[in-house]
Amino acid sequence: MNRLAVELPGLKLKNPIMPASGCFGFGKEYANFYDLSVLGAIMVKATTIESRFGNPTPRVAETAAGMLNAIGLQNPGLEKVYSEELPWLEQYDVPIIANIAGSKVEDYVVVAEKISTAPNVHALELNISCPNVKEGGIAFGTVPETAAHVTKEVKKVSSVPVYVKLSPNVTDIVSIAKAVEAAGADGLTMINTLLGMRIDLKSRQPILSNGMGGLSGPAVKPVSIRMIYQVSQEVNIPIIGMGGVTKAEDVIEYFLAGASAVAVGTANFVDPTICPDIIEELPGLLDKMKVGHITELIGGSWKTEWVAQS
Amino acid sequence: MNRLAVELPGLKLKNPIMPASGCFGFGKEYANFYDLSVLGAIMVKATTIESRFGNPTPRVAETAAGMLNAIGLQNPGLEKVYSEELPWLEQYDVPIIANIAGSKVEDYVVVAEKISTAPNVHALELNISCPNVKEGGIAFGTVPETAAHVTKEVKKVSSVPVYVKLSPNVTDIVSIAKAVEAAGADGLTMINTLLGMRIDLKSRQPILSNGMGGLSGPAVKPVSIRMIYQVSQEVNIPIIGMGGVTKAEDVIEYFLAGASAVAVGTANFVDPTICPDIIEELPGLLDKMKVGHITELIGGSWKTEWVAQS
Amino acid sequence: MRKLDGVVTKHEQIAEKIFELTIQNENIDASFKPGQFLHLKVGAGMDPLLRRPISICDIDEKTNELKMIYRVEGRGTEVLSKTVYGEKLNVLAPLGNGFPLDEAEQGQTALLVGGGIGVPPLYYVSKELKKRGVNVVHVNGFQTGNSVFYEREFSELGPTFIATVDGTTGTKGFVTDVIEQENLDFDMVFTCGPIPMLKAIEQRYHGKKKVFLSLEQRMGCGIGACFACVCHVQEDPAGASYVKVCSDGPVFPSGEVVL
Amino acid sequence: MRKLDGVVTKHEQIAEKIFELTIQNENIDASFKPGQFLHLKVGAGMDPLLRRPISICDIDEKTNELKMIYRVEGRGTEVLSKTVYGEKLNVLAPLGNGFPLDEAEQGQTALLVGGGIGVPPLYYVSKELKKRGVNVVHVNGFQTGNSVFYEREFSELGPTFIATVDGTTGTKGFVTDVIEQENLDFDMVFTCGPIPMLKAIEQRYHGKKKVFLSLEQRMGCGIGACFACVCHVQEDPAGASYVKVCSDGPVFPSGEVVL
Ligand SMILES: Cc1cc2nc3c(=O)[nH]c(=O)nc-3n(C[C@H](O)[C@H](O)[C@H](O)COP(=O)(O)OP(=O)(O)OC[C@H]3O[C@@H](n4cnc5c(N)ncnc54)[C@H](O)[C@@H]3O)c2cc1C
Ligand SMILES: Cc1cc2nc3c(=O)[nH]c(=O)nc-3n(C[C@H](O)[C@H](O)[C@H](O)COP(=O)(O)OP(=O)(O)OC[C@H]3O[C@@H](n4cnc5c(N)ncnc54)[C@H](O)[C@@H]3O)c2cc1C
Ligand SMILES: Cc1cc2nc3c(=O)[nH]c(=O)nc-3n(C[C@H](O)[C@H](O)[C@H](O)COP(=O)(O)O)c2cc1C
Ligand SMILES: Cc1cc2nc3c(=O)[nH]c(=O)nc-3n(C[C@H](O)[C@H](O)[C@H](O)COP(=O)(O)O)c2cc1C
Ligand code: FES
Ligand code: FES
Repeated sequence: MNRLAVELPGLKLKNPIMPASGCFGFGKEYANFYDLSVLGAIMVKATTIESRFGNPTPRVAETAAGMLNAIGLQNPGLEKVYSEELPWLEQYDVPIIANIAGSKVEDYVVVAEKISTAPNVHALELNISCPNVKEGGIAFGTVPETAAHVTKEVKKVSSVPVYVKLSPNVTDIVSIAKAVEAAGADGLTMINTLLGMRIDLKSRQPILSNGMGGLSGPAVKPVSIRMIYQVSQEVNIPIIGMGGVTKAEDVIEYFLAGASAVAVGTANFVDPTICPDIIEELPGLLDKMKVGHITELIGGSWKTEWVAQS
Repeated sequence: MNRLAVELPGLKLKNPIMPASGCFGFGKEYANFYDLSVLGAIMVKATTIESRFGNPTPRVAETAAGMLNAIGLQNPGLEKVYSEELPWLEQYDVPIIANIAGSKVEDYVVVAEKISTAPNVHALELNISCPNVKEGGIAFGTVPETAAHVTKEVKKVSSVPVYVKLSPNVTDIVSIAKAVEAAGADGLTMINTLLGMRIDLKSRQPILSNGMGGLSGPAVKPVSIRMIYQVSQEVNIPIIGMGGVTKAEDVIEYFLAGASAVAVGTANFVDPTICPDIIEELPGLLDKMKVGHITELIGGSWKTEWVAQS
Repeated sequence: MRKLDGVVTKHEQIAEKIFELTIQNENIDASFKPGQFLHLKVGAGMDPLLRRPISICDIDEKTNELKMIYRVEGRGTEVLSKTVYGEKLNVLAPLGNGFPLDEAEQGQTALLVGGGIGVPPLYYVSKELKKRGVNVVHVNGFQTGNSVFYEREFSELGPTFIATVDGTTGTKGFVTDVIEQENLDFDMVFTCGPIPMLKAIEQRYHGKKKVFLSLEQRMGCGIGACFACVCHVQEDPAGASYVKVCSDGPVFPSGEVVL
Repeated sequence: MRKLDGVVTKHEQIAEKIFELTIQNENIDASFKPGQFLHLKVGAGMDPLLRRPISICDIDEKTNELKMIYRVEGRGTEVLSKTVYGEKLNVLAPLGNGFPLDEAEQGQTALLVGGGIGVPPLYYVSKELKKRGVNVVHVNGFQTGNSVFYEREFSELGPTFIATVDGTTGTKGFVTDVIEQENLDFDMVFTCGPIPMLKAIEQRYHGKKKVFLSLEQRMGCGIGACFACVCHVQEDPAGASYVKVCSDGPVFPSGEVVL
């Protein structure tokens, strides 16, 4: 029995660990450190119709136990991703989750229709929550109706299941989650980054040339855990959790909150082998917790079956 | 010239540093460490009509560069605060900002009317953003209309200027800020805590007995800086900034973002003399930045007068 | 109650996951009482953020040294265990009220009951009682033999019994089993350890003997300002009355606090 | 490109705020090239979170040691400066492409121009060029005399000129002033330092000499995955074309990157 195997719409994962979108490029760099086939899946960098340079630099700034980024969806564009990046990844036995972005609904539809036909793309991740682009991005993700609308349109054309990536920068995350579920989303991924800023004392200007940026890393984990705890009790589609994961214990915390798989973002920059390291540590941790299969932990903090032995 | 003096509605501050509400009790404990008269002001613990025990323990949990709390507005109630706690503070030459809370609008009105007559209370801080109570609290702070309503009612009865404390757990902080400004708020304090959660691997339950709690400390600073940057450009009332301040540099960052004074919360727990330490460091930092008076820095990141020399 | 930097003069592992750590500072002296604790900053940065409460295990007035014993539990104590000789540790100390040693008179017998990391403060209690001519009897409980510490040190002060849950050392079972089996006789109890142990002791001896319990509670400030560590009181178990473990405690007479 | 733990074998301050740090690991050898850098984890916890890029200043193949020189700027380098002998530092190394030493032929003269903390990598460049029979001339610029370092070390390899902004040591002014005043003659330039300096050098010598510039940029991953460190290219200055300083650089020929 593989105690770490998880099955989600479109995804048979040998383990529930995957790099988060934008924190792993299209995998090439990390392939220098380990065999990408050990991963549960890979969430590749956001793809837009046209290639994008993104925002001016500086694009990253450090914060206490976190970082801000304002990359601005830099990517080589749909054609190149489809004809070069994704085929390169076919050498690995690992399902790809394609993160797609745009500035209007039609952009999402165009990218979704094409990219979902790539043989190794097993699911889409609708990025309606990127805080780093002027148009679209986060705007779609903060209003239930628009979030539902883009979900519905993408569902119509996608050949693979569609996961919607939620923004934490909202008053009521549950209502957004329910709206995209009703619109046909097969799963949720949460959370994208929190909107933040740092100001440089010397220049007296924001450190990021874009002004604001997205906060990620360990600092945001409690916010993400809280949101997954809230949402997982109100929807019937699975959640891929992310935000500040740096160790196997964090993965378990996400499962207990209600996630069915976990993505690792910022921590890849700190430690390039973090994903395989976590995968290796998980079985020992399950032993310690006397858990047979990791899926038994999903929603464990609010499901009542289990009673702590003291 | 006192380079740190700041004047705000109701408040002549000898310096812009004050402990944040709930992180300093009513001052007694910290008076063992230093003379409270060195402080710019003191934001005392939230006061409700009746005494409250608050939530069951555990009430605090640590997070990466932050902490969660779910104290639940424990306080001895209006009468005792008015007749014992506030008079005790009169021995110090320091203005008090009374933080008031309730579960319905009338509660706020009752507390505001009475507490604002205490001789050393120079301003009120309307806590419409406490995430740790079932009724009222945060509910008031996430909808512009209700936030405006409670502000207006309190303004009617208060004998001192009213500052409204905003919740960061909202999609659009600017609209809330504008609503309370229009309702007559004399100033804003921001931010209260971000809603978060941690789950214990052994018990498989949230660490806080209350489930969720409020995230504070250095982890949240970038979110607060961003919100103050956004709000200060859209309102004409001053902002007292808070969230993760641990050093003089943070104070300057808050000023540059648009704050006119700064409160220190969680850091008091880590270092009981943090407030006087920061006050002492500030003049040297102003020298280094070639700034005469600290007020010159307010909004410096978005006002255009100053051009960095390189 | 002050903030001070203690220089590490000794740091060694004395049992499984158990470390003994000694710090020195000119302000450390006999004004640090048995049962009081330190609030200790671990590491230089903002992670871990909060201080950790650790009991005073012993004071050497002559050398201005303070000893503590701690178990590696989570991240904070893990980082602490890496501290080396000569490093500085920032502490708030002494905090809390300590055990009321004056309740024990010369010639009386005090029973000291410790459980796990509740054992360390009782060493200083025992030493001070002994000095005052009080007879001391110790019953210390641990999970297993590997985690037993200070058996010899306690024995030098008075009769010392060990209980381990798995029976690998001493009596198999709980401290209360030992007290009964050994038919111990005493005038008062000073105890520190996990809540179930404190409850058992309170149930058995409250009203019959003088009993003083030292509690643990998650803390923020450690000095009474944040209301993290409050407990209901038995007089008003569901009301707004409370005590704070950090500043009203950590030691309370039995019957006062809802455990 | 690997992740490895380097043991600190030497660490000392060599000028105001400037530290020289030597680490050892069996994988450190001649495959670490001049101009490449390390991405260094500072401290054990999550604060500071990101790695810091630091250039390779020298390699000792025989002892498997790597030397770096850094200036205390902010929190990360402040924490780094507290590292003691025997501690382990985790690094990703070697990263980036390094200077194209093959562009210099035996008997030619290479001008090495360093500014501030751009000086260290040029030491290793100079040593390697010298080995290959290339003549090396150094012009190093600093803010002030107190921050000057490695003057002797560079002098042992070839003529060495110092410029300080305030004139406290060497020529008062910028490195470009020195080059002109001294009427230096050379076949190519290898340079590393602040952007204004790189711009000045590119403007003066691009098209006339071979010029190679080493850039700095805020980094996330350091290995090409996060797109934090991209620059526009001169061929397409406003378009979507780019290079990454971490993996395509940090060294680029003049004329390639928009500075
Ligand atoms: C008054 C008092 C005296 C104590 N004396 C000792 C002693 O002498 N020796 C010893 O080994 N331990 C003692 N403890 C317990 C000790 O404080 C905890 O084991 C320690 O804080 C755990 O920190 P951590 O970072 O390893 O664990 P983590 O689980 O990572 O800590 C996370 C947070 O929870 C808090 N926490 C976790 N466990 C406890 C606990 N049992 N009590 C209070 N807070 C906790 C931590 O302080 C921290 O804020 C005492 C506790 C109190 C309240
Ligand atoms: C390829 C390369 C090689 C370098 N080699 C050296 C060297 O040999 N010696 C040396 O002293 N310095 C070198 N630097 C600069 C060094 O990386 C920064 O001084 C250092 O990161 C500052 O960290 P801090 O924590 O002290 O400052 P902080 O300001 O606290 O750092 C905050 C964040 O900004 C980043 N940052 C700040 N300044 C710089 C900078 N100038 N360049 C890149 N990132 C920065 C930090 O890495 C960190 O992520 C190099 C930079 C690069 C890109
Ligand atoms: C540098 C960087 C780039 C990112 N780019 C994307 C992106 O292209 N698409 C996306 O959906 N999320 C993107 N994210 C968000 C992450 O996928 C993830 O949701 C977030 O960082 C929280 O996880 P973490 O704390 O583990 O990093 C990016 C994050 C970072 C730090
Ligand atoms: C333990 C604790 C108790 C708090 N109690 C209150 C309160 O009673 N009223 C209130 O308005 N804010 C309260 N806050 C929020 C703080 O005043 C402050 O807004 C927040 O902690 C952010 O600042 P910091 O990061 O410096 O702590 C509390 C915060 C903490 C950590
Ligand atoms: S720990 Fe803050 S009141 Fe006790
Ligand atoms: S630092 Fe990540 S791509 Fe260069």
